Order: sequence, then structure tokens, then C-alpha cells
Amino acid sequence: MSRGFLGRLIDVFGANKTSWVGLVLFAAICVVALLAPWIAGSDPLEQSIIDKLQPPSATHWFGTDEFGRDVYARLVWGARISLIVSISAITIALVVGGTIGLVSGYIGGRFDMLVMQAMDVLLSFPALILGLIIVALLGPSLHNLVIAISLTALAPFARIARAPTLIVKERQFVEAGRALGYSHARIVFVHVLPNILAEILVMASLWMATAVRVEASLSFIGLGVRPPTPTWGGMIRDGFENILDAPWLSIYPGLAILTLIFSLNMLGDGLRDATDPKLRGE
Amino acid sequence: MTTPATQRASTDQSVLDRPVLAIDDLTIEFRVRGQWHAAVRDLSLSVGRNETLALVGESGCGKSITALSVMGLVPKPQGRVAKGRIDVDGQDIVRLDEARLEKIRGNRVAMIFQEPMTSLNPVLTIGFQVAEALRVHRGLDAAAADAEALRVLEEVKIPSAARRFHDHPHQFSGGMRQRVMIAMAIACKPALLLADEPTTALDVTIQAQVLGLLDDLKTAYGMAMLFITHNLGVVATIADRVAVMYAGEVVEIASVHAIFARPAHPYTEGLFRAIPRIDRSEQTLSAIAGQVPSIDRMPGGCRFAARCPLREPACDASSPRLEEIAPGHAVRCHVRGPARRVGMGAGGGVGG
Amino acid sequence: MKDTILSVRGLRKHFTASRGFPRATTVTIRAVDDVSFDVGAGESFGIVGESGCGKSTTGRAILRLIEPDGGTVRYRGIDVLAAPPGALRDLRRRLQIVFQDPYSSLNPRLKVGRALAEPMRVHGLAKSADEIDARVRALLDEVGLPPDSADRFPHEFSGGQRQRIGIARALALEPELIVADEPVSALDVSIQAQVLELLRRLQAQRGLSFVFIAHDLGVVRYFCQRLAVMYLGRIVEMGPAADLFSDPLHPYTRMLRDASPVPDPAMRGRLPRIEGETPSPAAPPSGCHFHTRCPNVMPVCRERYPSAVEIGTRQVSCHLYGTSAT
Amino acid sequence: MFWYLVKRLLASAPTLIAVLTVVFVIVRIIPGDPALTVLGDQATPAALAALRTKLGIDKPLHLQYVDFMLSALQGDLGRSLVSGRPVINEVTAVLPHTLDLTISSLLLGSAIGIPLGIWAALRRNRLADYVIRIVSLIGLSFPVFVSGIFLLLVFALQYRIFPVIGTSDLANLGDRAWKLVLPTLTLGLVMVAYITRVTRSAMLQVLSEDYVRTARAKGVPARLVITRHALRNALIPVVTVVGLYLGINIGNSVLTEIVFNRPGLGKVIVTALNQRDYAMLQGLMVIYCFLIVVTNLLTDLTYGLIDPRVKQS
Repeated sequence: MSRGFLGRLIDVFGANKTSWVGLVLFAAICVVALLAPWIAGSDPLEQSIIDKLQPPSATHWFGTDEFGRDVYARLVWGARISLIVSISAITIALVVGGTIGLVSGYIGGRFDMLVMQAMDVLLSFPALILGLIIVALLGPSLHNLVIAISLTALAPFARIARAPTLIVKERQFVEAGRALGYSHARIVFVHVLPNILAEILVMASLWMATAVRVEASLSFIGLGVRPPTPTWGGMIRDGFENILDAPWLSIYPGLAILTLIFSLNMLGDGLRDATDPKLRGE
Repeated sequence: MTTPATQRASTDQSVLDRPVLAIDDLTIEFRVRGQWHAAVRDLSLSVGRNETLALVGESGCGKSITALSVMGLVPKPQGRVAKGRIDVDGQDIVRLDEARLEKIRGNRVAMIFQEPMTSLNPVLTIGFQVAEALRVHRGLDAAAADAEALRVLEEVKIPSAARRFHDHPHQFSGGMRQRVMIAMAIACKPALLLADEPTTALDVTIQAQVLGLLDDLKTAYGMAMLFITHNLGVVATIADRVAVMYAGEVVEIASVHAIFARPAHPYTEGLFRAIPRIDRSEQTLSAIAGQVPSIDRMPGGCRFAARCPLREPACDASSPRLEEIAPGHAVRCHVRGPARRVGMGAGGGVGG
Repeated sequence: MKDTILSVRGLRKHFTASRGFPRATTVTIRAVDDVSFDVGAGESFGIVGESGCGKSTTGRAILRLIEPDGGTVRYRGIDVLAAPPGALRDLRRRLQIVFQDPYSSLNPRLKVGRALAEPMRVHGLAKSADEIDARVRALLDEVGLPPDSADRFPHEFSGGQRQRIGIARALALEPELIVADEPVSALDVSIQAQVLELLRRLQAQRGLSFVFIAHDLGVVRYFCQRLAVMYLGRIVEMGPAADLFSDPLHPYTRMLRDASPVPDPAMRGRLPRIEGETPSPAAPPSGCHFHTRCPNVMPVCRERYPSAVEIGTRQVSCHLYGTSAT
Repeated sequence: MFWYLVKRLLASAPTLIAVLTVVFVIVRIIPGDPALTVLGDQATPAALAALRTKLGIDKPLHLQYVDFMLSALQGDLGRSLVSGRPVINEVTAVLPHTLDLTISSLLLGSAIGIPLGIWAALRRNRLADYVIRIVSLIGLSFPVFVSGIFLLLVFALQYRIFPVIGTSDLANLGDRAWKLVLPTLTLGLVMVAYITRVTRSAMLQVLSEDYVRTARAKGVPARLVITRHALRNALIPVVTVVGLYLGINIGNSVLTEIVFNRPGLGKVIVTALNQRDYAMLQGLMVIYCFLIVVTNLLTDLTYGLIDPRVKQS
């Protein structure tokens, strides 16, 4: 079951339809975000008071908001913010948290206990509340959103990396490495890391879903990237104020968020089933 | 101890003579990459009252799945009994539905597993786990079942069983857990006990204790015992008869004395020559070259041919059948089978 | 005995754990307690005993894979336990280990060729890629694997073949002594014989010395010239394998031998009725640790641990062989 | 069991102290001068100084820290800068609403999720299993404010079955329960999805354990094998994970409270953020973390009840 990493990945996708669907959906959203300038059709910031709160039609597929801006264009551009924030936040959390967990688990003993206690302290804050406070204090900006969200995901990634490290560390090839005179750095990064990478990446896709959710939630509360930049959570916030007259303002961005999170969950879930020998069943 | 065997023994002599377990032409298949492959093929054997049949073979030869099939526990949907009969007390369990099987399991047929550390439920007390079989099959109330369970735990020599009755499995050592497993298995006085490598996970001094205990219980209850192991030392210690399995087939079956004195199948011979012995000095081992073919790449002819020192063209052409070469001694081999037996002379002795 | 190359004196490794609340008690597990033995050049020295007796810890402590708490280990006069990192690296080259579990001892992400080449690179044993390649091929051949094995991953091999790969990896550094920790106990009988034969051949060809750890008496009987029997962290008896099994001095050695089943139905009927189980190493009995199960127990056995007594080529720690036997 | 409890309590004390320290750092140091933030740029120096003295932030930082820790450990969380009332009073006034919501959604999640998870595990790789897995994955993918708005649109605006506004009279139990329905569904949906999935995989894991095979070999009827032998073992990971998820649930309740305009901790924290009431924020953070610590404790206790191995270790 273990070949080159890429080969394994291909195997996994081949065997698992769920992860395929997730991957295709996610890739589609990424393409939409990349091609935003060409496929949005109109300027997401262009206001037109005459056209305000129009229901979906041939000219405005998803209708217009209270400033007469095209909801479809704003949705397409909004995908960028969701993706940029979640991808950068998770990358930071993965690299920093993953390294903390890997090294701490490998070293073990008192050091490990201390590090994990620190991580537990971080985990004692509800993720959303922590994000809320940090963004509120630092001010809502793209940067600060990324910092806040990566902080909330740091401790989980440290734990995710540490658990398999503890198992791999006990395997005899690690001891063999020591007997062969390898340095600790070589053992950690050449021998342990590749064996836990799959698990970390699987979790990364699941946590990206969480990051998207937290970003959208903060925007919904009003702590996201500042208006008029279109964000999905922000659009729902605006739409929620007009929910009686123009429900489409909340429905479409709501569906967009749902689709993105769902695609990531499917992807991660499929990957996890495929990489977990216990669930795969013999 | 009174002999429980007499309590249930029928006066009908034919029933007494009938083997407790009779497997006839059993084939068990597993699905590998969408294809059904036989993990056990054309297997026939029988075990009588107060008899221990050792089923011997290396890992993956199909011995454990054979035992599970006798319990009706072949894992579904990836495995199935494709053909054959498994008669327990004259009743073919292959054709029984799940509800009827449940009435037999743990009652007429019981099983002990290899891993005492994982085979007991960690959240239930050992007393409860032993009493449960009695409640299910004997319909005893809680108090009566507990009393009987305590008696059985004492019979398998759990020290201070009464005090430890409400302890959980993690408070016991491996050897003690295996005793609890045995107590669970014999609680309902089964006619047939299946023991799947019951001592493999245990230290050698504890193994000796458990083997002694099983042998005593077998005699006391007049049980038929199917003892699965890969350890030929254990076989020599406990078995009355021996069936050697290779790649899903029984290749040789004989009394324990006959098979150790005159092994006929080249595989059996090879096994004997491969064991380093504690009572010999300056031994030369001769290993069996090569390895067991995997389940989806079985050769068409004799399954052992590729590793066999006696290989002949005929071996690759067709599968040999299990045939008697002496009373009670059968072998599945083109070269050593009855057809060629005449010219063989003295036959092979034990290794070296 | 031939010239000694490995000399272990008073080796000690204690693990401690705190347990219980509110009154935490510190439990000391004397995994290895005052163990001394010598291994000669080209000799196979066996260590046998049941699980938890400390045999594996001893093997690892010799190589400092576990740091021992006391005692000395000298390899050709070099103090292994005091060796600074540089010297230790050099020692690691000369002392190698083969593990029990062929499935966990190989990195599943590393092709076999790389797993064999890596130690040579790390220790700078070969100059060019070609030279490394050639040596990998030679190693594979030496342990009886086809040359194309180098391009395959461990999961493509059976247990016995993996064990050969593990042996090849240990040989990559051209060691002089190998600690073999239950090298065949995870293998089937027919495969076990193949690996034992291979180890014997390597020993003859390369003049290797072995510290061979096992629980199967038949296997050590076959492979080792001398051996030590351990019980709860201590060596109870040590001597030539043949004598030890034909005439065990220590009651535990006798019990172990009698409990080991012999593949011969003619010898049956003497299944020993052994009482009791091995006590926990966290709470070994007072005096001689074996007195709770010993058929020859005397009052003195409960009082103090017997000191080692030399009897001919053998050494035994038992009160039965007190002052009178010398 | 008693000593186990005491041990657990003592063990969470350092975490609580560390958490308080982090709160202190986040709320007092990062934002700069709170007096300036509260009174604005136009404030006179005298007014600023007066507020600083009143807040105790004219003292050196380490003294502030000691003050904060001492009062926090005594349960004194300070006073709101806006209303001037003690933080603890503001919190206790709305806490029942938040607890109603989190507890009812947890109950809903367990009541539906556990049976559903068992069912999916037993029907593994059949239609029912696939449907349950996909539906639960969708449930898990709903941010609560989205599902809340959708539920609101359908059940309160389209069909007018439930009230739009969730403010309820605590004394009137019927009203309290009625207003709770939609918010509970919103939060509970995620909880159901989550518990279903965890139960399913825990069940699959347990069903492949040796002791389940032992139980079957004993002739225990299939129904009893599942309820008596498998379920209790499967609940061990379920409890752990549910405990972890309760923390997320507490965070999610903020969004639910906003959508349904319900009073609760969430509303209070958002108001405090908007008003820059940093004393209130600090107090709320402490309360939140305290809730999480209590949750973890409860999880561990449940754990001890299910798994006999925990008590002795």
C-alpha cells in the first residue's frame, strides 16, 4: 500500500469516487476564482441605484443587491477571498503547527508535555471566538484574517502531526536509523515525515473547510475583509438585512459557501477513507 | 468433578461412534479484486469424542478460516463457503440460518482465539463475560449463571476467582486472560472445542500450563478438540491425530506417532527438517526453498510443486488427491501417493 | 573462549513511572539489573528468557539505543557508554542490529536500494554512485535476493525476504558484531530455517560475532555456542548451550527447558505442572526473584539474591550451588 | 472515581491559569491604550487619566496582571465599561439562553446521530449507508448562519410556523421551548451530522475487534452483540469527539444567536466588540474558556464511566 507519494495519491483517487467529486467541485471553484476578471461579466463594485434589489433575471443571473451591484459578479470575485484566506491560513497552520507536532512528538518526554500543554491552552478557546477577538483587536483586513484563522488551526495541526509521529517513532526502522548512525534531523525529515505526510494532508483538506467557514462567519459578523470588497459572508450579511424583500441575496452566497465547504469535506473524507487501513476493511 | 459427558451421552451406540465434527469436501472462497479464489479447497476431516486433531500449517494456509467456518463465522461479504458439508453432531451447519447458528455457537461448539489480550471485551467484567454464555444458552438467571461461571473460573484455575469475579480484563495477565477465554468456551460443556493457536501469544512456561489445562478439560468433558497451531512441538505434545495443511489443502493426515515417524508428504518432511531442536546438538537445518503462492496465483497442478525437491512433470499437470497409504494415513502427493508407494522402500524418517 | 571483543559489566537499566492518586508511588522497573557477560570474536552468544525478562533492553543498551543507567560496555577495549558522538558514530558502524518485526523495521516509503545505500552515504563508505550501486547489488546477492529488488518497495516482499533486507542493511556498514533481536520469531517455520541458515553462512564468511536474543530455545540451541538465561532483569545461568540444555543447573533453566515442547510424540507425557506466573518486573519478589515459582525453594531464597557461582564452564546464580559447590 | 475527579480538577488548574494569562495578553496588551479607545481622540488628558485610574491600568503591567489573576480566580470579572454593571451579572442574565441552545442541540445530535451512525455502520456500503454519509457530509458543510437563514426562510417566512425572533421569556417554559425549536435545529443539524459520522466509524472499528468475534462465537444474539458488546466500546471515541465538538458548538451559538436575534453570550460578545467594551470582552473570554474547561472535565468524567480502564490508570 505504499509506493511513491504521487502514485499512492493516484491510487486513492482511482479507488474513491467521493474524493473525485470533491476534487472536481473544488477545482471548478478554483477555476472560477482564477478566471474572475473574464467570467464575472460586470464590475462587482459598480453601483446602480436604479437597478437595486432586482430579482434574478437574464441580465442579472442572481439578481442585484441594495446598491444595484450584480450578485453573480460579486459571487465570482468573492470566491477569491474565500480561497486566498483559507489556503494561506491553512498553509501557515500546516507548516508551523505540523513542524511543532512532528518535532515535539519525536523528542517526547517533558519537552513534548510542555508543548502539548501550550497547544491545549490554545485549544481552550472556541475557534470562532478566538478569531473574533483577534480580528476585532487587530482590525479587519486580509492579513489579520489569515493570522487569526491560522492561529485557530495551529494547535489542531500540531496534534494531527504528533499522533502519527508517536506511532511511527516506535517503528523499528526509526531505531534502525539510530543504529545506523543517522542524525536526528535526517530521521525526522527523511524517515518520519514522509510516513505521516498523507495523514496531515488529508486533515489539511478537512481543515480548509473549517477555515472557509470561519472566514465566512467572521465576514457575516462584520469582521471580514472590509467592504466594498465582495466576500461571501459579507454578502449574506447584507442580504440578511433585506431578507424579507430579496431572499436571493442570502440564498446564492449561502449555496456558494455550502458548495465550497462540501467539496473540501468530500475531498478530505474520501482521502481519509482511502488512507485509513482500518476503515478500508480487508 | 462428575463426568459431564455421561449426562448427555445418548445410549444409542451409533451416535457415540459418529464423529463430533465431520467436514466433507469443504471449499471456502474469498473475493480478491472481484474474483473468488479458494482459500480452503476440498477439505475433509473428522474429529471424534475425546480426541484431539491438530491442524498444522504456516500462516495463510487456511487453518484458521477452517475453524471459523465450523462456527459459521466466515467473514461476509468478502468470504463464503462455496461447497461442502460441516456436520457437527450430525447437523450440517453450512445450511443453518443465523438464528440456529447462534444456538449452537458457544453451546455445542466453542472456540478459543489466539490473542487473549484483544479477545475479551474491555468494558465488561470477566465474571459477566463467562456467565453470559450460560445465560444465553442455559437460560439461567443472573444469580445462577454467576454461580456457575464462578465454578468454571475455578475449574480453569483462576487464583482467587471469587474475589476477581468483578474485575475487568485489563487487570489480568495474558495467561490468565487465556484461562478466562477457556472458561467462557467450556461454560456450556461443548461437544467440540476449536482452539486457534491458543498458546502462540503466551510465554513458554505459561504455554505449558495452558496446554496441560486444555488436555485435562478435554478428557474430563470427553470433548472433541480441533487444535490449530504452527508449532510442531505443541503438536507432538497434545495431538492424537494430525492434519497438515498447505495452501488451503490438507496434504497429509495421520496419527501423531505415524506422522512424526514416517512423514510421507515432502512438505511435512520439509517442515520437520526445518525445526531447530532443543535436544539436538550440531544440527543441520534444511529449509524449504521459496514461498507459499498467494491465493490469487495458485498453480494448476500440485500446489507444492514449485518448492518440492521430488518434483516431476506429473506434478505440474494435475492436482493430486488425498489418498490413503496406510490405515488412517493419507497423503496428497503424486510421488509419495499409494500408486508409487510400492517402490519406495523404507520411507523417510524424521529429519537429519 | 577465544579473544573477547565485547565485554559487558554490571549493566543496569531502570525505568521509573509514577502511579496512583492521591498518594503517587514511584514504580521502578528493573528491566536490566547487574548484567555481565563477554562475547568472543566470531562467537554467537545467546540471551534467552520470557517476555519482560530484559533481554531486548540488554541488546539495545549495548548499542546505546537505550541509554543504560549503569555498568560498562567495552567493545575491543573502547568504552561504548562513554563514547563521544564522533566515536559513537564510528562504533555504530561496527556494531549493528537486526530487528524482530520485518514489517516495521523497513521504512515503507523507501525503495530497498535507497535503504541499503543510505547508510553507506551517511558514513561516506563509498566514493561514487556507481560504487554504491555495485555494493548494493553485492549485498542483495549475498542475502539471496534478486538484483532488481533494489527498485522495489518493502511491501512488495514477503516477511522472510524483508528480514533478508533488514540483514543486508545491517551488513551495509561492514559491521563486526550484530545484535540480533528475535530475528526469526515473526517468521514461519520453513522461512525461519532459511533465515537461520543465511545468518550462519554470513557468520562463517564474514567472521561475524552475534548477540542473539530469542525466546525459542530450539533456535538458540541451533545458533549459539554459549548463552545466558535471564529472569526478571538478571542472568540466572550462563554457559555453553549444549551443557545448559542437557544438564540445567538453575531450576528456572530446567523449567524453561521442560516447558519447551519437543517435536517428538515419543517424549510426551512429561508436560511439567508449572505453578504460578512470572511476577511483574515492577515488583520482583524479595531475595531470589524466582523463589515464588521454584520447586527447590529454601528459606534463604526469600532473604537475599544469590551471588553468581562458577561451576566448570558455567556460571549460575542459585542458593543450591552456594559455598559447597565451589 | 472520587480521586479521579479530584485529579482531573487539579490537572485542569494549570491550563486555566495559562488560559487566563493568554486572555490578559490578548485583551490588555495587544490593543494599546484602552482608555483612548473608549473615550476617543477628543478626550481630555484629565478624563483619560481618570479612566485609567478607574480601570487600574495606570499601574505597571505586572501588577495589573496580578490584580487580574487574583480577581479572576475569585470569580470577579470586573465591570462593563459601558453599562457599569458587573460582567458576571451581564453574563448570568443571558447564560440560560446559551445553555438552552447548546444543550438542546447536543441532545438532538445524540438522539438522532447515534442511532443513525449505528444503522449506517450495520448497513455498510449499502444504499442506506451511502445516503446517510452524503447527507451527513452536507449537514457538516453548512455554516450555521447559512442553515439558520435557510430554516428561517422556509419555516418562519414562507410557512410562518415558527416565530422569526428568538427572544423568549425564560419563566414561560412553553414559550422558551417553542422559540428554541429553529435555533436548535440549526445548531443540531451540524451536531447530528457530526455524531452520525463519528458513531459510524467508531462502530465499524469496534465491529472488527476480536472481542466482538468472541461474543459471536459465544452465541450471543446479534442484537445483543451490538448493544452490549459493541456500542459501549464505540461510545468511548464518540464521547471524546463530542466533547471536543461542544467547544465548536459554543462558538457556533454566537452565529445562531445573531441570525435568530436571540439573547445570549454571543450577542453580548458582539455588542462588546462593537462598543469596544474591553472589560466586558475580557470577562467573556474567561467565561468561554471556563466553559470549555468544564466541558473537557465532563467529557473525561463520562469517559471514566464508560471505560473501566480509565479509573485505575
